[in-house]
Amino acid sequence: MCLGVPGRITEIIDPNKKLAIVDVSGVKRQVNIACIVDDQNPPESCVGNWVLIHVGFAMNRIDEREAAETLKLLEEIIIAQGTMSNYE
Amino acid sequence: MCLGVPGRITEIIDPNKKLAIVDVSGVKRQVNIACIVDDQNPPESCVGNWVLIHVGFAMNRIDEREAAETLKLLEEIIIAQGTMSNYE
Amino acid sequence: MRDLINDIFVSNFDNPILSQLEDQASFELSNLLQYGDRLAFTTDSYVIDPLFFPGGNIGTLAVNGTINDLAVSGAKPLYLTCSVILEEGLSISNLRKVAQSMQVAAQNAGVQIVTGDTKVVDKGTADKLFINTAGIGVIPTGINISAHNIQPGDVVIVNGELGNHGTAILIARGELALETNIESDCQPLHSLVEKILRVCPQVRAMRDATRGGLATVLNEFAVSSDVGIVIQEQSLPIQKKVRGVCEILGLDPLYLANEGKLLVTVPQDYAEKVILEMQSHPAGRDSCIIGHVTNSHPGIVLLKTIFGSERIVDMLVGSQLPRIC
Amino acid sequence: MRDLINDIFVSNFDNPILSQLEDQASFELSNLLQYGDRLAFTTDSYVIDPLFFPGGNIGTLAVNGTINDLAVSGAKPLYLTCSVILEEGLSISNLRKVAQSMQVAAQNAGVQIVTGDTKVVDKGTADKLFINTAGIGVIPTGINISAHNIQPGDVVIVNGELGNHGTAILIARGELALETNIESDCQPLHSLVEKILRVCPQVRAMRDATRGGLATVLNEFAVSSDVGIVIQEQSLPIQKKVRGVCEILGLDPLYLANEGKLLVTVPQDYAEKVILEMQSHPAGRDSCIIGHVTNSHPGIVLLKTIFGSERIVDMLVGSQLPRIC
Amino acid sequence: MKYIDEFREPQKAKALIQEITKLSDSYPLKIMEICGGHTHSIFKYGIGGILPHNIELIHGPGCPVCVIPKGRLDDAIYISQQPNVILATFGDPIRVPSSTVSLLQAKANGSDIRIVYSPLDSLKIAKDNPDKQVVFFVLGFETTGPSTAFTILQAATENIRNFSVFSNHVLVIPALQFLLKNPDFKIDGFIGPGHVSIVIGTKPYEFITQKYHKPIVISGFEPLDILQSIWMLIRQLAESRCEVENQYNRLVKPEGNKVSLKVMHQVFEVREKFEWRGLGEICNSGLKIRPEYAQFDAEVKFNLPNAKVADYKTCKCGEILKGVLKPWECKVFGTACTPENPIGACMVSSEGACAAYYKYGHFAKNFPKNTVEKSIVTA
Amino acid sequence: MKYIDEFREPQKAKALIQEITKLSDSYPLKIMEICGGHTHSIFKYGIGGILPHNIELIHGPGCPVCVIPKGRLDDAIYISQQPNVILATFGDPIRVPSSTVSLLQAKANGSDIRIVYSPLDSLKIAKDNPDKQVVFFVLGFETTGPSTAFTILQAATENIRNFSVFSNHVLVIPALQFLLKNPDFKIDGFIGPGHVSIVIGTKPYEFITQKYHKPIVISGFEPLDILQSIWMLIRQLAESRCEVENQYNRLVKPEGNKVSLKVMHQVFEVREKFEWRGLGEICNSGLKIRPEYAQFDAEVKFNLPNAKVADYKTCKCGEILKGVLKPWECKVFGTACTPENPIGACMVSSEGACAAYYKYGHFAKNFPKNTVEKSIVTA
Ligand code: SF4
Ligand code: SF4
Ligand SMILES: [Mg+2]
Ligand SMILES: [Mg+2]
Ligand SMILES: [Mg+2]
Ligand SMILES: [Mg+2]
Ligand SMILES: [Mg+2]
Ligand SMILES: [Mg+2]
Ligand SMILES: [Mg+2]
Ligand SMILES: [Mg+2]
Ligand SMILES: [Mg+2]
Ligand SMILES: [Mg+2]
Repeated sequence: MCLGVPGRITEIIDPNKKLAIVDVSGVKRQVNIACIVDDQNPPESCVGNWVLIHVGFAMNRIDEREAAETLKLLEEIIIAQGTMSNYE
Repeated sequence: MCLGVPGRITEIIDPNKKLAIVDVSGVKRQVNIACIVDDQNPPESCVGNWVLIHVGFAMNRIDEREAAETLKLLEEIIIAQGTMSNYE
Repeated sequence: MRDLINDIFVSNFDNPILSQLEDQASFELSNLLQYGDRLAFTTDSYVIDPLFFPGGNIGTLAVNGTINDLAVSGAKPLYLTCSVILEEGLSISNLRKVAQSMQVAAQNAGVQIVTGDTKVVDKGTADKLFINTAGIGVIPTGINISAHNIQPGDVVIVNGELGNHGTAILIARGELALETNIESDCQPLHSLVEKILRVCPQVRAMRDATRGGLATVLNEFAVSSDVGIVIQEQSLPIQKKVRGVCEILGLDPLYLANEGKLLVTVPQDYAEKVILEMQSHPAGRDSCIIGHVTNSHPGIVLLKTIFGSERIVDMLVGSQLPRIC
Repeated sequence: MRDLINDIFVSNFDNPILSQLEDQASFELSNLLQYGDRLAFTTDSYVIDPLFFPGGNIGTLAVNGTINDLAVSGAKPLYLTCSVILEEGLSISNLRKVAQSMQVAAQNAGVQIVTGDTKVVDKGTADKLFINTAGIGVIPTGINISAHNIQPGDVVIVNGELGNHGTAILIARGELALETNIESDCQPLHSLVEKILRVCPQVRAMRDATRGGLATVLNEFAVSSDVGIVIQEQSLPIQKKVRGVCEILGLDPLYLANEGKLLVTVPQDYAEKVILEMQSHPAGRDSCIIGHVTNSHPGIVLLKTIFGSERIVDMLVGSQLPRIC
Repeated sequence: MKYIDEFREPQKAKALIQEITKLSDSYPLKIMEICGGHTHSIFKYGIGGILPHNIELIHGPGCPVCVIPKGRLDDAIYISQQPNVILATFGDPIRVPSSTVSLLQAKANGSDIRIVYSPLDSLKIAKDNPDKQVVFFVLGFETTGPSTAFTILQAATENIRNFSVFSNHVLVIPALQFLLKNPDFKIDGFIGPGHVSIVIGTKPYEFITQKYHKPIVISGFEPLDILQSIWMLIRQLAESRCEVENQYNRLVKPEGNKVSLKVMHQVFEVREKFEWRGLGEICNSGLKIRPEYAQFDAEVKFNLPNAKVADYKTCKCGEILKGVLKPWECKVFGTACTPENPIGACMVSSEGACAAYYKYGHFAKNFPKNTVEKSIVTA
Repeated sequence: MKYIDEFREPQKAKALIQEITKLSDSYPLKIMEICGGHTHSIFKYGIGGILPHNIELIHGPGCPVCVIPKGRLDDAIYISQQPNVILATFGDPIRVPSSTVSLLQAKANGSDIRIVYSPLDSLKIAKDNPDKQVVFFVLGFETTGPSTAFTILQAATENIRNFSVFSNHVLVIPALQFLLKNPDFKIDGFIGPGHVSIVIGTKPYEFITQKYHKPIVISGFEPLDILQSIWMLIRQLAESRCEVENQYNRLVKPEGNKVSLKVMHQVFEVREKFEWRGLGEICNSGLKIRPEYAQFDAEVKFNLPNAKVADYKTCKCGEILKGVLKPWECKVFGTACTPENPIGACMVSSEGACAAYYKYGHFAKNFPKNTVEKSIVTA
């Protein structure tokens, strides 16, 4: 359930209605960013953010650090496996 | 203006609404006969009548006698012309 | 979709070429050469409402109509395509009936439906079912039929009653609330043509008088060959009920559509032989001479009325509409 | 109507066969024999919405689509028909644009539109304009291409990026409010095919991957020849924006329509030569091997995913719809 | 076909021609057939061609399609373009250009326009489409008036609320008065409209004989009817008589049809004036739905633009209808003005004089194609 | 594509498989992915085929299209058949059969049904068609709920009166409770729904670990996400831990998304019970529009038939969703029940377990063609 796709916010088109443009791999669509704005994160601050889009709404920001860590962990496994296989 | 076609009333289908069926050369259509019925000529009496139909209404009965006379007159002209040409 | 195609079309039209299910049908050119030296190629789309009518349906029209467009060149019709555009919501049993009719019509005419296409469009973006057929036939060597070949002195022959198809459709539509049992004349004409050519390979022009009727074809003849054509009102075979409908609606039967009628012009010397030959064919029983070709008034078709006057029979402007005034 | 036909079609498609304006086109069989020994015959109806889209319009589709169905048999495409169904209210200038595009496409491909048909239907009973084209070509002697000929060991080649047409149309329709500049790949493939056959007359099967996309053609190949086909996900040429649209809408690019892509299977020994030859043609610049044929799992197409797993690529059930879940 | 075929017999036609020729030898005669139905028959049966050359037939203003002014067509198109409206009408007017498009083009643009054979069919459409407003756009002379009136009465009886009529009924007698008053108007006699006369009888024509001293013969529509009427007319002239004669007595009675007259007057009243294309405004020449039936009057139900639209200046219809000019004497005949793209009243229906000449005359082929470009596809 | 391609890298996949294989050697394991999105990814990327054989993936009830009961589809079709209604919905449910026809067939029969990508698109349709009633037929889990809620709030702000929502939103947690309560239900651990968890966070899953002592890992949807989650789950099992772990921490936060939760609760309330196809009625498992927004609630606006329609007896969906049976163990799998003519919940969307096996599994080709005859042409 719940197809989601990562995209980058490129533009705010209506701060009141919380409408922004996202870019997914060169394809643009209008999305609603209401779920990711609050007092700390006004609409304008979202430009450049990577978000997960579902049915035309930005669900959450993608945490770049966490994503990188997840991948780093996997890299480490590969390295560990490589090391181990050297031992074998 | 005012295309009219002769047809024969074959059936009364609704005496109140004054609807009848006419036959034109084997083609049947419902027509309204309000213009040709009155106290002397109730709907039922119209079956078998030849009428002139215009836009789905029977305009008048066709007077068979008058029609025959018109044609007779023309026949007579032919005969007269024939006689005359005999003289010529 | 694939199931629909298989179920309705492939199964009904079943033949070795179609069943290859390639993107194209193919057949040996050498086989074609046995029938003649030229290929004839034609197409028509069929958009009739209603789909079913007395005397046929859109499927029989689609097969016979294209066969006839081949036949009037003298060609032996051989292969047809069948492309359908289906409106969502079309009844599948009706579609099956149409496909079956197409196969029966094709079989009767000795042609094969060898390739096709199926498209489904949204409800409201087509009128139930449109069919396109394209056809291929081979023209026998020595036969040269063309609307450009007509010569003064030729006679004009028709193979039977005019206007039955157009009238049947008008009535089947039900909008004008007319009732009578007129049947469409939908029929294939290639075997009639074969008979004609047997006794008269010198046929000048031949055309099936479909949309636009007799008047349209005669005008095409007159213009293409730059000749005058004179037809006799009293010779025109028109059945009583068709006349009745025309009188009621103010229509001219010369412009009514036919789906199994052809007009053929032949040199005068052949007229009698051709008529006799035509009358011996079921599709030509009521064949008759309806007019002749003249070198006066080139490009113009004249009708000699029953009481001796004449008038121009012109091309139709737009389609014929019921008149009241 | 006659004016419309003359103005729009006869004038644009102008050629000696069409201008006869007979009910059928005709041409010498002997002229056909110079190209090969078999006739190829095909038809398709085109019902695209919108009529105009980036990279083409319904007219270019109608010409190139039918050329391609001929080309994939190895045939030299020669003659086309053009049947149009017009919805009342269609803009005549748009119709003229379409006809002009058809003529340009035909001329570019060296084919002639030799006969046609025009029907007008009531507003609301067609979607602006439907076109049917049927086509004739001649298959060179010795060439025998068929979906039934594929053998284990063969390789599967495609001539470039997948899914551009389907995506361009989806976006042009505007309903999903996506914006990007993807162009349809609409193009004729016969000259590419000619090049392929020059270096590899042994081509087994060839088909243009139109509606239903790559997946559909590969399944047809696998079933027709009763072989297994394995394709490599990492080899599939799919442009970034098409991938973007697929990710957003949950679509599978393997099923997206193309209008200028063909899949060809050749014996392994010829693969390299064929690829090089294809890459030297403008319509084949991005040609690549995407898979091979095996005798395990006959009738089944497998995709090797990027990280080494595999899955079945089945026929599509119905048409592909945007997913959310 | 009974009452048709007998009146198309060639032998009798020949006899009549012979009589006509005999009688008309010395006269150059101008005879006007008032009714478009007669014009249609005359061309369809080539009657002009078999009459002696000294008899010239002038085609009168009796085609309701020809004479409807552009402004009224504009109104009909306006109605058809309102939301949820079905406009029903006869086949005849749908190709006639208004000042913008024809009804056919409006239909191609999306208006729901239905062709009916009878006014009652339009009422049925209303009953079948209760969520639509159905407007019957009617044109016609006295012949058609009673049918429209009966239909409105039936709608009233059945209380059909989504039905109305856009009346463009016109009257023959005021048009004749208008023509006859004109000093240019030089006609030797009239062929009177047979079907109109079924309704109104023969008496209303007496002013023609009494005030203007022109003979008139009420005529049927078959070719023999017309020939016989011409013969009767010439006989009057030859005998210096000037009467209202009735050739069509198999259908026309002196008093007309009382039921029809009654119902027509019950539902309609005479307009003070009504515009005729080619002729201009004519007093008392149109029929309007009475206030009692206002709920069935489209002119009340819809807020119509009701604009006056001038006829083209180049158009010679007025002169043609008066018999002063022949169609080919109009500069644009067959060039800018053709049945496909008519400019004037006389070209719009096949009963118009210009259209009839274009279609059946020998002139059709000699004119260049009309180059007026349509922007959309129509049927 | 950023955040996509990195999570599909084959080298990392191999490494994970190696780790998983190492750890799971001795266990026969049953792991349930709750979410249909995971099921989809698993089949699309062939993950089942690269996992060690002792790991069996059970496909849970997390496909909103699969679990919508027939009666609710009947209601949607009923709405679409009302006059002047446009029914807007996502692409997913339109082929699902109700007890009569599918939405696709209803469309073919004349219903105006539009496929939208976003609830906001359906609101736009309402604004563009002021003379129509536009109903958004929505199904979805907590992921989609906030979007629907925002759309209703916007309709309220803009006072759009011709817009309503037919809510079939369902909740994951009550469904899991329902499954776990069942004594048949024998699963070693869960892959938790990543996108639902963006909204609800990780805490609501704690009852699984605390009450039922099953580990769970909230997972992303890319193949590496899923493999990593399986690895994390097996590691918990190997280390005898039992925790709610979060593999998808680039998007899922423990507390969820507060804005989304707030707006969802503002607009929706929990239904006492809601029927799930294949499972039956589940307490507190559906979302209903609150009375404050009743004017946007299609269940209030329309008088729905609201009939209960029993699942087919032969259908084993319940057992399949519980992991007791595999699709091919159902008698009608691939014969009477196919994606083209599905009988049960698990065959209706490509995320259903049966559909996924039919489409991507190795079983598809071995079954005879479905012979259920459709009576009309559909797209
Ligand atoms: S030709 Fe046309 S413009 Fe001229 S008088 Fe006739 S109708 Fe009028
Ligand atoms: S195959 Fe069909 S009927 Fe059987 S369990 Fe799956 S969905 Fe239910
Ligand atoms: Mg043709
Ligand atoms: Mg034809
Ligand atoms: Mg023809
Ligand atoms: Mg095709
Ligand atoms: Mg329809
Ligand atoms: Mg094809
Ligand atoms: Mg094709
Ligand atoms: Mg193809
Ligand atoms: Mg044609
Ligand atoms: Mg349309």
